[in-house]
Order: sequence, then C-alpha cells, then structure tokens
Amino acid sequence: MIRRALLAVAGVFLLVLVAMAVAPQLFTTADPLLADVSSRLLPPSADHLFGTDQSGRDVFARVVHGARSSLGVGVSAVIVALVIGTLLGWLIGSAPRPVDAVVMRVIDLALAVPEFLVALVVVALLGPGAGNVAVAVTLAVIPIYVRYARGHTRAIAAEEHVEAARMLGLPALTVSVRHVLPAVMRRLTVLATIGIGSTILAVAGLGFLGLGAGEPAPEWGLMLAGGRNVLARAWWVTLFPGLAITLTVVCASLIGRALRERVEGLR
Amino acid sequence: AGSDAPASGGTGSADGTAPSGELTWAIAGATLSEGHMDPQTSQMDVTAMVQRVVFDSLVFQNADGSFSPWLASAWEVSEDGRSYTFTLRDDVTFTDGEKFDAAAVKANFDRIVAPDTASAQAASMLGGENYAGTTVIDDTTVRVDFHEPYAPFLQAASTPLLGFYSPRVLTESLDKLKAGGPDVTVGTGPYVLSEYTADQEIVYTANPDYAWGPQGQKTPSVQTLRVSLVPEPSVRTGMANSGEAQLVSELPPSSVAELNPDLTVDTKAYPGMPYSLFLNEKYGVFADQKVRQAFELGIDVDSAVESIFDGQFERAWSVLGPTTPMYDAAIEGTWAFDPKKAEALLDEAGWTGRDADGYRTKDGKRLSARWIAWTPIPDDRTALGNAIQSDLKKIGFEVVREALEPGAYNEQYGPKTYDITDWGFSGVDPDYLRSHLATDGFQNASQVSDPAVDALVAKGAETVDPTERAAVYTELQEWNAQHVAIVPLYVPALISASAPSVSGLTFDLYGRPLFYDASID
Amino acid sequence: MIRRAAIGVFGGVLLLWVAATVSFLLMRVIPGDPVAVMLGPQANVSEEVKQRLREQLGLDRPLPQQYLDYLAGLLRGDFGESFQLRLPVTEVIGRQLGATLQLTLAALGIALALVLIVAIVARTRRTRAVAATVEQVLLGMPVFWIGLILLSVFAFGLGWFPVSGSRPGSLVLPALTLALPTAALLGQLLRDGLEQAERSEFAETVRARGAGDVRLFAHHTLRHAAVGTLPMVAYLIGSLLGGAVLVETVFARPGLGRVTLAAIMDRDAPVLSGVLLLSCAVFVVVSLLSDLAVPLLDPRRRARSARPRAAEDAA
Amino acid sequence: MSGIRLQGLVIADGAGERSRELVRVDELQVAPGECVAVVGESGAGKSLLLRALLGLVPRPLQVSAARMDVDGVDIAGASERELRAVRGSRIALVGQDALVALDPLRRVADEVSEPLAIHTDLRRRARRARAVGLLTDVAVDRPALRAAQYPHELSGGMRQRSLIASALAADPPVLALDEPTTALDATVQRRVLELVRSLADDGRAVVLVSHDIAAVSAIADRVVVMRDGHVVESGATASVIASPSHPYTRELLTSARRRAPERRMIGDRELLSAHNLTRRFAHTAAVSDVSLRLNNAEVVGVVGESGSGKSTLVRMLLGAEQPDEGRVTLDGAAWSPLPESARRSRRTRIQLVAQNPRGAFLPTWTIGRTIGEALAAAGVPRREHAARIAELLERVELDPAFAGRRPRTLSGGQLQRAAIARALAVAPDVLLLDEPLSALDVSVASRILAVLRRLRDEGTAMVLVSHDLAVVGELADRILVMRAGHVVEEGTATEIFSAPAHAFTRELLASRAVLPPS
Ligand SMILES: Nc1ncnc2c1ncn2[C@@H]1O[C@H](COP(=O)(O)OP(=O)(O)OP(=O)(O)O)[C@@H](O)[C@H]1O
Ligand SMILES: Nc1ncnc2c1ncn2[C@@H]1O[C@H](COP(=O)(O)OP(=O)(O)OP(=O)(O)O)[C@@H](O)[C@H]1O
Ligand SMILES: [Mg+2]
Ligand SMILES: [Mg+2]
Repeated sequence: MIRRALLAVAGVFLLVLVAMAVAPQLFTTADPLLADVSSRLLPPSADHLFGTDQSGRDVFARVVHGARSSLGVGVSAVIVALVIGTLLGWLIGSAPRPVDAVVMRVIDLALAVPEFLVALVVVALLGPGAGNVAVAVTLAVIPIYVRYARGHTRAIAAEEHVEAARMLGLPALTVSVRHVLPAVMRRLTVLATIGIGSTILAVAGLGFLGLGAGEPAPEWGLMLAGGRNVLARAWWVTLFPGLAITLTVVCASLIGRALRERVEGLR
Repeated sequence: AGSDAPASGGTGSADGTAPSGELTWAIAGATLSEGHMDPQTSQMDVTAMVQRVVFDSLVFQNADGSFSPWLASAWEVSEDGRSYTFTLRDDVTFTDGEKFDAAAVKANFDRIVAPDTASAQAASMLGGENYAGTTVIDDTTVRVDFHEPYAPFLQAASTPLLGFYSPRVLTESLDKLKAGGPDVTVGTGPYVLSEYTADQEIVYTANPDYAWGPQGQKTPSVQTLRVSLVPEPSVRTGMANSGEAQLVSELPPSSVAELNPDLTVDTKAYPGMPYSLFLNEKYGVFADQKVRQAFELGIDVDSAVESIFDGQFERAWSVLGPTTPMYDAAIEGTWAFDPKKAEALLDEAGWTGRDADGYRTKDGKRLSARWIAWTPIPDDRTALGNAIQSDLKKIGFEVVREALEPGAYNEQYGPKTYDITDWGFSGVDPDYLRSHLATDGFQNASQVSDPAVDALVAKGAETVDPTERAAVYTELQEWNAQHVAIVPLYVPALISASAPSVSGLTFDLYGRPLFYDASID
Repeated sequence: MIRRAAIGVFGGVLLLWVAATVSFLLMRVIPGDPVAVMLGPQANVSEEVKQRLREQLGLDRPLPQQYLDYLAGLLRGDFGESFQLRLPVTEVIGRQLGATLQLTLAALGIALALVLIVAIVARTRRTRAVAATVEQVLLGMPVFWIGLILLSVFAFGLGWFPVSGSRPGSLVLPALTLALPTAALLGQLLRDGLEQAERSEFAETVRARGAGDVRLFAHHTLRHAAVGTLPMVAYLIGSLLGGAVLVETVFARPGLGRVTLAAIMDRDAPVLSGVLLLSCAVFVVVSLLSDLAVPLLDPRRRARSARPRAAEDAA
Repeated sequence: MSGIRLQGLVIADGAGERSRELVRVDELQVAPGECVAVVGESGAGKSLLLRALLGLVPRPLQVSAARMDVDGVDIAGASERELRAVRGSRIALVGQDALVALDPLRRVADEVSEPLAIHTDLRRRARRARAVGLLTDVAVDRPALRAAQYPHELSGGMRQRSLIASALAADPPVLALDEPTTALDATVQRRVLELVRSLADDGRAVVLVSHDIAAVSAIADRVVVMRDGHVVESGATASVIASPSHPYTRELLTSARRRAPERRMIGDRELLSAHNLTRRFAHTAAVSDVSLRLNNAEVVGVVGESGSGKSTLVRMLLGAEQPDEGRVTLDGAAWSPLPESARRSRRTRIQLVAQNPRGAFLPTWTIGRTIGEALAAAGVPRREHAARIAELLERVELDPAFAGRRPRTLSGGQLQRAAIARALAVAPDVLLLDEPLSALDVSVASRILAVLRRLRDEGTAMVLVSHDLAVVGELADRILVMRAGHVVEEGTATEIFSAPAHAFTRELLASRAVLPPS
C-alpha cells in the first residue's frame, strides 16, 4: 500500500521534472540568469520561493531551469549508453569464446578505473562544458552496460528456449535476434532506469568541480558549488538544488527497482 | 637604519627572550604545490607572501614608498639610471651556513634571467631584455647594469621575487626549487622552512642567527610559524572563528560579517592594477571605441562591487589602484554608470536593430562579446560576472562567458581570439603598465598598439625624477579613461583576521603580513 | 588455489599493460602543447626555450620510441615527470597517497561498522524498511552535498569537529561523508544477500534447530551475504577513489583527488596517467584478493567444477 | 503419553473476512514409538502442518489451535523464546528439500551438531566428535571423512541422512520428516525409509510426510490422507490401503498401482539409430558406447538412476550435443555429427521435450506465439496458425484458450503438455521425451501419461527417458537400462519385468515400491 503510494509519488515527481525540463516557463516567469545585486542572498519568501543566490538570482527559477540540463544529460547519456552497450555486449557475448575473452579484457580495463575518474579524464581530453560532460558520462557508463549485456547474452543464450528454437532448424542469428536480444534489451532498460540516478550524480559531481556547464548556466551541481561558501548564512542556496538532485535520483531508482522486480519476476 | 648590534650568534629575539610559541596562519595556497614554491619563477602572489619569511631583499620599501637599507647597507644609482651599485652587509649568512656576498647576488640574478629558468615575473621585474648583467666588484660590492635606464629597479629589488637563495642550493638543487622543501628553499630570512607537506602545510622555524631585519630586527619571537594551506574560503573562515588558526589571510569579503567580533580584521588594498576587464580591440565589436565606452558605462560597477564584496572592496576608476604610487584621483567619478548614454553611444555606433532575445544587432549580427577567464574562478568574481552580464543585457549587449582551464585559456590567449578577458595584478611600481599597454607587452590583452602609448610607458621606465614620472603615469591613466582599453572594476584587498593573542603584526606595501615583530601569548 | 592466483596475476599484468598503453596514448592525445601547459598562462618565453624543453621531455622522438621508453620506464618504476611540477610522477602521487589512503581506509572502516550495526539492529520488516529508505536516500544524495551538510551542521554549527588541519579529528567528517554512500550501497548488497539467505531452505532448518536470529545471522546468513558482496568490493574501492576526489575538494583536504583534479586542469598528462595506472593496479589487486577470498568463504567455489563459469556468465 | 496431541488446528492466510483457510486438522495424535504418514498431493498443506508443530509457520499466515502439545509443551501458547527451547531439543524437523536444507558454507559436522551448540554447553571439539557418532548412527559410510566435508561434496542420500542425523543430535523425542525421500533414487529411498522406521522403533514419535502413498505404506503404522488442507481419511496403514473409503484415496492408490505392459505391433522401418555413442565430460564419460535403434511407431524407454547419462544420450540423438565417438543416423542418412547447417533442413523430423519444460518457453511470449514459431519453422502458412495451435492444444488436452497465456501462469503439468504440443507442431517423426513425469504429482502425471499413450497409439515413434521404471514400463516397447553411462541391459518391456538379467535391474525392480494388488 505504502509502496504503491510511494511509487505514484515518485512517478508524479518525475513527470513534473520532465515538464520542467520541457517547459520551465510554466513553473516560473523569473529569469534564471538575471542577476540583481540589490537582492542578494534573500531567504525564501513569496517573491523568491527558494530565496536568491550570491548574484541575486532566483534560486527557484534556477532549480526549475536546471532540470533540463541535469535530466537531459542524465537521460540522454543513459539512452545512448544503453543502446551502444546492449548492442556491443550482445555482439561480444555472441562471439566465439576467444574473441569474447579478449574484448572483455578491454572492457574490464574500463571498469577497473572508477566511473567518475573515467568521466574526469574524458573531460580532461575534451575540455569542460555541458556537451563534453554528456559525452564523458556516457563513455564512463558504457562499459558497465556492455558487461551486463554480455553477461545476460551468455546467460540467456544458455537458456533452453534458445536451444529449443535452434532445434526447430532456425538459423543461429535469427534465434539470437528473436530470443536473446529483446530479453537482453529489456533487462538492461530496467538497469538503465536505475542508472539514470548515477549519471545525474556524475553530472552534478562534474558540475560541482567546475568542469560542467559553466556559469551562469543553471546546473544543479554548479549551484551547489556556488552556494558552499555561503553555507553558514544562506542554507537555501545549496539546500534546494541538493534536494532536487536527491529527489530525482531517488525517484528514478524507485521506479527502476519496481520495474526490475516486475521484469525479473517473469523469469 | 642598519644594525648596530652585531649578531651574537646565540638565540635571542627582539626583546631578548628566546623564541617560543606557535602561530598557525591559514591561507588558500592551492597553487603552491603546483610548482609555485619558488618566488624567482612563480607569478603567484601567494608565493611571495609565504616565502617572504625565508627570503630577504637588498632594500626595504617603507610604508611611504621610500627605501631603506636591508641586505644592502647602501646603494647608488648612476646618473644615466642604468647602473645600480649596492654595498652589502658583511654579517649575513644563509641558514645553511653559506655566506651572503656579492657572488650570491650575481648567482641569483643570473639564474632569474637564464632562459631555462622560464621565470615569468621575476625576470620581468629584473628588467627582462633590458637587464645587462650583474658585476661582482668585491665581496661586499655588486653592480647591476641595464641597457636602458630602469627606474623601477629599487622597488623590484625590495620584493621577495628578487630575494636570494643560498648559492649552494642554486648549484645542488636547482631542479627542485619550484617544488620547494626543507634544504631546498633556503634563504637568509628570519625563518627556516623546516617542514613542507604539499597541499597541507608549511612549517617555518625561527632562524636563531637572524640579526638583519629591515629595521634591525633579530630572531623573531614566534618560534614556529605553521602555514596551513586551506583553499576553501569557508573553511578558513571557520578556522578563524574556532581559533584553530591565529591568523587567517585571503578571507573572502563576504565572510567579514561572519567573523567573531574579537578578531582583528586588517583589510589592505593591493597596490597595482585593480581587477579589470581587458577589451580586445583587434578582434570583434570592441574595435569601435563607442562600443567600448558604452560597455563601460552600461555596467553598474558601484552597486555590484558594493553589494558583492559587502562593502569591503572599493570600486576602481583607474588602471592604477588607489594605493599605487602615482595614482590619479582625478579620474574618480568620470565614467559613472549611465545606461542612457551607453544606449546612445551604441545607437551612434550603428547597433540599432533588436533580435528575438532583445539584443542589439547591426547588419543582422548580434552585439555580442565573448569573455574568457581561467579557472578556478572565485565565487565573488562569478557573481560580479553575472551582474555585468545582466546589466549589459538591459542595454541589448550580450556577454558570453567561458571558463577555461589554464591550458585551454592559453590556446585562446596566445592568438588573442576573445573579446574580453580579466585579471588584476599586484605591483607597487606603475611600470607594470608597460607589459599591459605596450604593443609588444606580454600582458597586452587589449591588443593596444599606439606609438604614443609605447613612448609613454618607455618614458615611465626611464624617468627617475618622481614628479616627471608622475606626469607620465597621469597621462597614461587619462588615456585609458578615454580610450577604454581596460575597464577597472574593483580594488582587491588582502583581508586578514588575527586572534587577540597575536600582536606586533605589520604589513608590507602589498598588504602581506610581516612577522619580524610579531608575538603570540 | 596457486593456479588460480597465477591466472589472476597474469590477467592482472595483462590488464595493467593495456592500461599503460591506453595511458600512453592518452598523454599524446590530450590536446594542448605540454610545454605551453608547463609554462602556465601568460608565459613570456621564447621559442628556443620551448624547443629545448621539448627535447628534455623526449617529445621530439618518434612515437614508437617514446612508447618503448615509457614502458621501460614503467618497469623501472619510473612513471615519467610531471609537466607542471617537474617532479617524478611517483613522487607527486606518493606524497599525496597517504592522505587519500587514510581517508578511504577510514571511510571503509566506518562504512563496514555502520553496515554491520544496521544489519544486526534492523531485523524486523519495519526496521529494514526504514534502513532501506535511508540507504536509498543516501545513495541519491551527491556525496559533496552530504559533505556540505555535515560540514555546516557538525563543524560550523555545533563545532564538534575541526573543519580542517592535520589533527586526527579532522578526518572524521570527510571519512564519514565518504562512508555514508558506501555504507548505503554495501548495506543494500548485504541485506539483499541476507534476505536471500534467510529465505533459503537451510535457514528454516537452522530455525527448526532452535536457533535465534542472532545465531542465524552470525553463523549462517552473514557469511552467505558476504560471499555475494565480495565480488563488488573492487568496484566499491574504485568508487571510493572517485568519491575521494569530491570529498577532498569539499573539505579542502590534500590527496590524490586534488592531484587528479589539478592534473586535469593543467593537462598534466603524466600525472594523470600515473593516477589511472594506480587506480587500475588497485582494482587488479583488490579483485585478485576478493577472487581469492571467495573460495575461502565458499567451499563450493573451491572445486574445479564447471560451475564457476556459469556463475561468471550470469554476473 | 506425550508425543504429539493436536486438536482443532487452523492455518489461514490473512485475518478476518478475507482470510483463506489453508489447513484445517481437527485431530492428530502421534504416540512415542509410532510412525504416522501424512500423504496427499502437492499443496495439500502437509508441510504447513509440520511447520505448525514447531511454531514455524511463516509470518503472514495465522495459526490457531484448540490444543497443540508437543512432548508435553503447549506450542500454540508458547512465546518465541520458549519455542526456541523446544525446537531441536523436543521436536526436530527434517525439511522438505534435503539437497538445500544444509548450509552449504559450513562443514557437515558443524551442521549436524548445531542443535548441540544451541541446546547444550558442549565444546566445539566434543560436538564434532558427537557429529561423527550421529553420522555413524544414520549409516553414512566413512563418517569421519563426511563430517569434515561440505554438503555439496555429499550425494543426495548422504545429505538426506546427515539432515536426519542433525535432527537427532539433541535426541528429541518427536521427529517430523517432510518428504525425506523425494529426489532420491529408488535404492537410496528404501534405505532412508528403513532408517525412519528404526527411529520410530527406538521409541520416538515420528510424523512422516509424503506424496507417495506407495513409498510410505511399507513403514507407517497409520496413514493420514490430506487434500486441500483437510484430512479426508485416516487409519491404520493396512486398512486404508486395503479398503480406502474416500474417492481421493482410491485415486492415489490406483495411480500408484501401475498397469502391466501390454504387447503391441511396432513398425519395421528404422527411423533413428545410434551407433556406439560416447560422450566425455571433464573426467567422466557421461555416455559410453551406447547403441540404440528406433523403428516407426515404436517406443523405446531408457531408465537409469540420476546421472547415468540419459539426458546426454537424448541430446546426442537430437543433435544438440556432439558425440565424441560414434554416430547417429536419421532415416538411414547421416545425422550426427554433421554440422548444424547440414541438418537444418531436416530439423523438423525430430523434436525433444526437455527435462525442464519451463525452459523451452520464452517467459515473455505467449504459449501461442512459441507454438507459432515452431509452426512457422515447419512451413505452415501464417493464417493457419491459430487453428493449428488450437488443434495442437486440444491434442494434449489443454483448453485452446491457453494459447493466450504466458508460461508463468501455467502449472508444471500444463506446461509439460504445452511443451509436447510445441514439439508436435512440426509434425516430427521422432519425439524424444526426457523425464516427462518427474516433479509432477500423481494426478497430473496420469493425465500426461494418457496423452503420451494416445500419441503412441496414433503411431508417433518416441524415445522415453525416466528414472522411474514404472513409467517407462507402462509405455515402452523396448527398454534400455543405463548405469554410469553404460547400457547394462536391453530387452522388451516384458523381458525386463519378468526376467531381469542384470543385478542392477533387479535392484531397481526390487526397490520399486509395490502395493499389494487390490
Ligand atoms: N507462506 C505462505 N503464504 C501463503 N500461502 C502459503 C504459504 N506457504 C504455503 N502456502 C499455501 O499453503 C498451501 C499448502 O502448502 P504446503 O507447502 O503445506 O503444501 P504441501 O502439501 O507441503 O505440498 P508439496 O507436496 O508440494 O510440498 C498451498 O496452497 C500453498 O500455496
Ligand atoms: N555440460 C556438462 N558438463 C560436465 N558434465 C556434464 C555435463 N552434462 C552432463 N554432465 C555429466 O554427465 C553425467 C550424465 O548426466 P545426464 O544429465 O545425462 O544424466 P541423467 O541420466 O539425465 O540424470 P538425471 O536423471 O539426474 O537427469 C553426469 O555425471 C553429469 O554430471
Ligand atoms: Mg511440502
Ligand atoms: Mg536428465
């Protein structure tokens, strides 16, 4: 019961977030970039729901507009990683053992370096910026998807229904495309839903380090970085973007887990 | 002044008691570990600030700008202003036991200008191409020659950037100087660098043999000076309030309000170039002087500086800061915020169209300027940038900001592919305008190229007579106010807070703490 | 066991070689002239000096030559020289390693303690639901935000801990910050394992013998959960290193995180590849150890049967 | 008298209005020295009943009882603390699935002696020594070695006996055993049952749960028959078997009494033949030197204990596994070891219904879609699929509506029939069936047996694999008996049953639980 309600709340929150990303002006008319030095660091009030930051910008407007970059980068990175990772992992998993073993070594290497470090290095290669962060985060998570996809491919290929289909005289590729790929895709999609959270966290982390979208872009990680020096006298500058990140990640993973339970319940 | 009492060789501080106690001094210092421990090569202010306690200079610059003897007991400038002859004290030793003499001076100066040293700032203060060489006349007499007359030299010689390493380290540990450390960072100063943990702390221990302070001070009374490297300003503020550090420097202006009332706060405006925007007149929209002027008038500098820096910093009017010698106060108020006039200027310049986002256009092109800055950018400058951006948006002028890490910044700075960039520069001698305004100046970010300006900065460097020099720099300051190559924004200050237990702290002209007479109870 | 270790070591060496190659390529593809990077912004240096520096760094030699030199250097324990500091990379990393090691080990210790305490205390459905919720939220919080919250409450607000410095107390908050998300992840894994073990047939047998929850936990299910969690440890240590970058920034602590960040900012490729190699090496060693530890805990993995392969595929 | 005294036990799912009764037992008594068997089909509530005796009914279920005394302790009113003191020391439970009922990470000795660790102050060394003694008591060979081993290193029978040893550790006067002989082959099964009987003879009160009335009839003093949570009949074993009063009991008994094989006509055209097949894995030969011949309309049975190589043989016949030596011909033409591409065109001639029917279905596809895939592979035009699927399902006695259901909504027996329908979809000449009846309870098994009998009578040639001689005997024309990869005996069903030549066959026949003819 409570779980149901929680899932519903999470779903609604994510929908609101998507709406914020698509049409922020529905939620606020304030300009997220407009600095007004005469109203710096104002606490939350009717005029400024979430208060104002050091530049006198409306924190609420910035949180709302920030949904686009955080969600956009998080979701697009996951989708790209999902598609590339699934196909690659499926190919590797379907390949003969020796090929599989060699390619997996390389994938293992990518996994040996912490995800966040990979993203950092990619940003070092490409330079900071919102687009590069998206690429970095995508590249950082692809190996994980490849690994899972490859594992699932091998596991599913060993399931009896695959052999049963082969024993009908169907070509191996047909069987793999029909029986293995969709199942791998489905399991990874669920994984990806949970994974959105970690990409959003990575994006925020890079933003916090000043490697993401630069000022004055409304990006949640960057907002947290900006607010940390006024922590003692203006809690609202960091609280709201922090909450936004946390709620997004928690809701995404709640929904992802629920999906996973459903999908894996099928097995 | 000079010292009357010869060094006894024993320990003994200024007031005759043995040095004792420990003073923790928290500074940002993030860059120190990145090869900036060597004042002879680093262009970072922090290097000079902390290493002052290790490196003494030939002369000392007093609060009024005059010079008094230090390691040199006397000096003489030749008629033509090209030769400086110093008479050195003969009782000075480096803390590794080496003797300080004319050869040591020569070894240090030659090292600074050697191409391999790749020194940015110290070499320039030593005249750069203008430096002709140092000659050892005898053990205690040394002469520095220049190709052209070079007036700022005494001032330069008073900074730690032209301080002296023990000749032994110059031969034995040359490649380690940038990284620094005990037995590497060795000078003649009141303190010995005894421990260094990169990114964490530097521990200085009182030099027991010290007897040649700028005012004749001897071994300082604080035994241990522990410099805590804390890049986070909020953490430094916390350390000041909790008493974890007895002295905290580089405090952000916004934190002053949060400091405990019993702390002593010293705000010392940096002399030199205020924090400014450089408008690149050879690249885009700033080729037009009217656009530059409109840009300047469109920014509400007063309210931005006042509120962002909590009233701690002054707004700037001129390319010389108000505490810099030869500052021209007449410029104050001449280009106050005037959006109407700015709009009129832009109209005149032909930027009359408007696009969907409300920005001005001319021939279908948006009035837009790209501002590059190198990371990390402190919060308050970010806020200032936001304010500038918002102000200019109101007159239809778009500013696009890019924060670049130093490598990427260089790639744009080299070929000068930007409209705006920013920095401030601390220097006590207005000669720094030469590198900022001369056609071939390496800091000429605005790409000023005007023979009249070139002649003026050259004259400034050569002229020794103070009034004549002042006239030259007044003219330069007025030139910029008209031409608008550089938009000065605010005068940064070094804000330090010290605990009630600390006394006797003094500050040099750069606002940096000096510990000769400091004590702690 | 020895055979297994040998295979693990061989695989690890192979992995490190691939890592070295990737690092080398990385150094060459990172944009920006190393010499310009070395000299910093607004450097005022002539072309000849730059050329001389290039020769000193060996950047003028042909690429294959550079590659071989680099590998040979690695074998001698020479990771090259930092462009920025002109110091051996081993020294740059070495002098910061201690601080990060201290932080991550303390974090790991706190995390383990937290996880065990929670696992022992939270045994009813309700307390477990509470623990799961807390963990979920912790996992959703950016680690740097956790740090900021702890900092403002415990350091600035209550003044219980020093905000910085080298005193022992200053390690508490950063380590706790890093430990919380780790504990949350570990706790989830462990509880999944515990619950799975508690649902197994053997748990029923144990209860039927008259055992209470504590005995079941201490003698049976904990071990099962640990077996399930071990393979994740290498990954976990890795993510600790990643998290350290952020935590060190928030708490202004020295350490590898700072070095990495500075290396990225300054495009100091040799330091960066040193860090990468180090993190690969840590991963290799930790996974080797955890691979070797699994059979110690799980006798079924000791046999040379066809089973482990299937288990690996399912992972 | 202590032992078990139970009155008015009700176990329900949920409380109040929406509660569902799972078990209702009005009266059950087991005296010391007595062995009472509880039989019934799967889901009858047997396991719940046993758990209730230990106060181990899982959480959401509600237990109420007018009286529930175990060895003189009132279980219904006991606190969790008191229950813990009872469990293991006054009553011990031997769980349903012995293969997984021991903690795989602990040594057998520790597992066996755990009740001592809980209920006594014995030191570890003493406990281990005691464990060896217990293992000896339950007739585990080389007990000292076994004690030091881990459960996975023991055979199923040994694990079962270790579990019983563990139950006996604290010498409880009451024993509850849940299906102690499932998953054991016939020989081991008999030994375990004998052990159980001897435990009762030692003066313990024993409740024994089984779904196999034949198996328990040999040792139980009394039988309780359960169905849908209710006791439908109970009484002395001999009288229940001789004159069952409830129809369900009669059904149980008839399915336990298999019919004798009958003589039939078989074809003379050779469909499938295998010559000297050998397949080795790692160290052992799963199948060595096995030959087999199958004519049209013939059913060949393969029996053997678990691990004797039956599945491996069938997979080689199918061509899913390549033989190391030997070859298979289909219709006189080479079949295995041809490459798969060369076989593809003749694939529909031979089909397998695998040991685990659930595996043959993609969980996300409907039954109809899976059968449709097979139809498409056989070249049946798409528009005819719906009709053919319905027809196939009817052939295996399933409602055509099952076409729209997903595998997880089907029971094991229904799925087994769907798998047969799928195999029949391509109209194969040869049908291979691997353990089609294992893991199914008697009533379901008999329906599938009926389907298979019809297929046989319609003329489908089959290879039928089972570890159960009775099942094979009922359908097969010829039988191969396998042991450790070898065929130890081969003959017509009648020959095998009436005059088994090999000792192993005789043992199989002897250990088969046989009821007296009604
Ligand atoms: N934890 C539970 N929650 C809800 N229902 C349950 C639970 N455990 C058992 N049941 C239901 O109670 C009934 C009896 O189950 P039980 O396990 O006692 O059957 P059984 O006679 O032992 O069957 P089998 O021969 O298959 O072991 C079944 O319908 C089952 O679905
Ligand atoms: N893929 C494999 N790898 C290794 N060993 C195998 C493999 N498949 C079967 N075996 C071994 O071959 C032997 C025969 O196995 P098979 O599955 O044919 O037995 P079975 O007679 O069907 O047994 P059951 O009645 O339990 O199904 C066993 O010892 C088994 O462990
Ligand atoms: Mg049962
Ligand atoms: Mg089998």
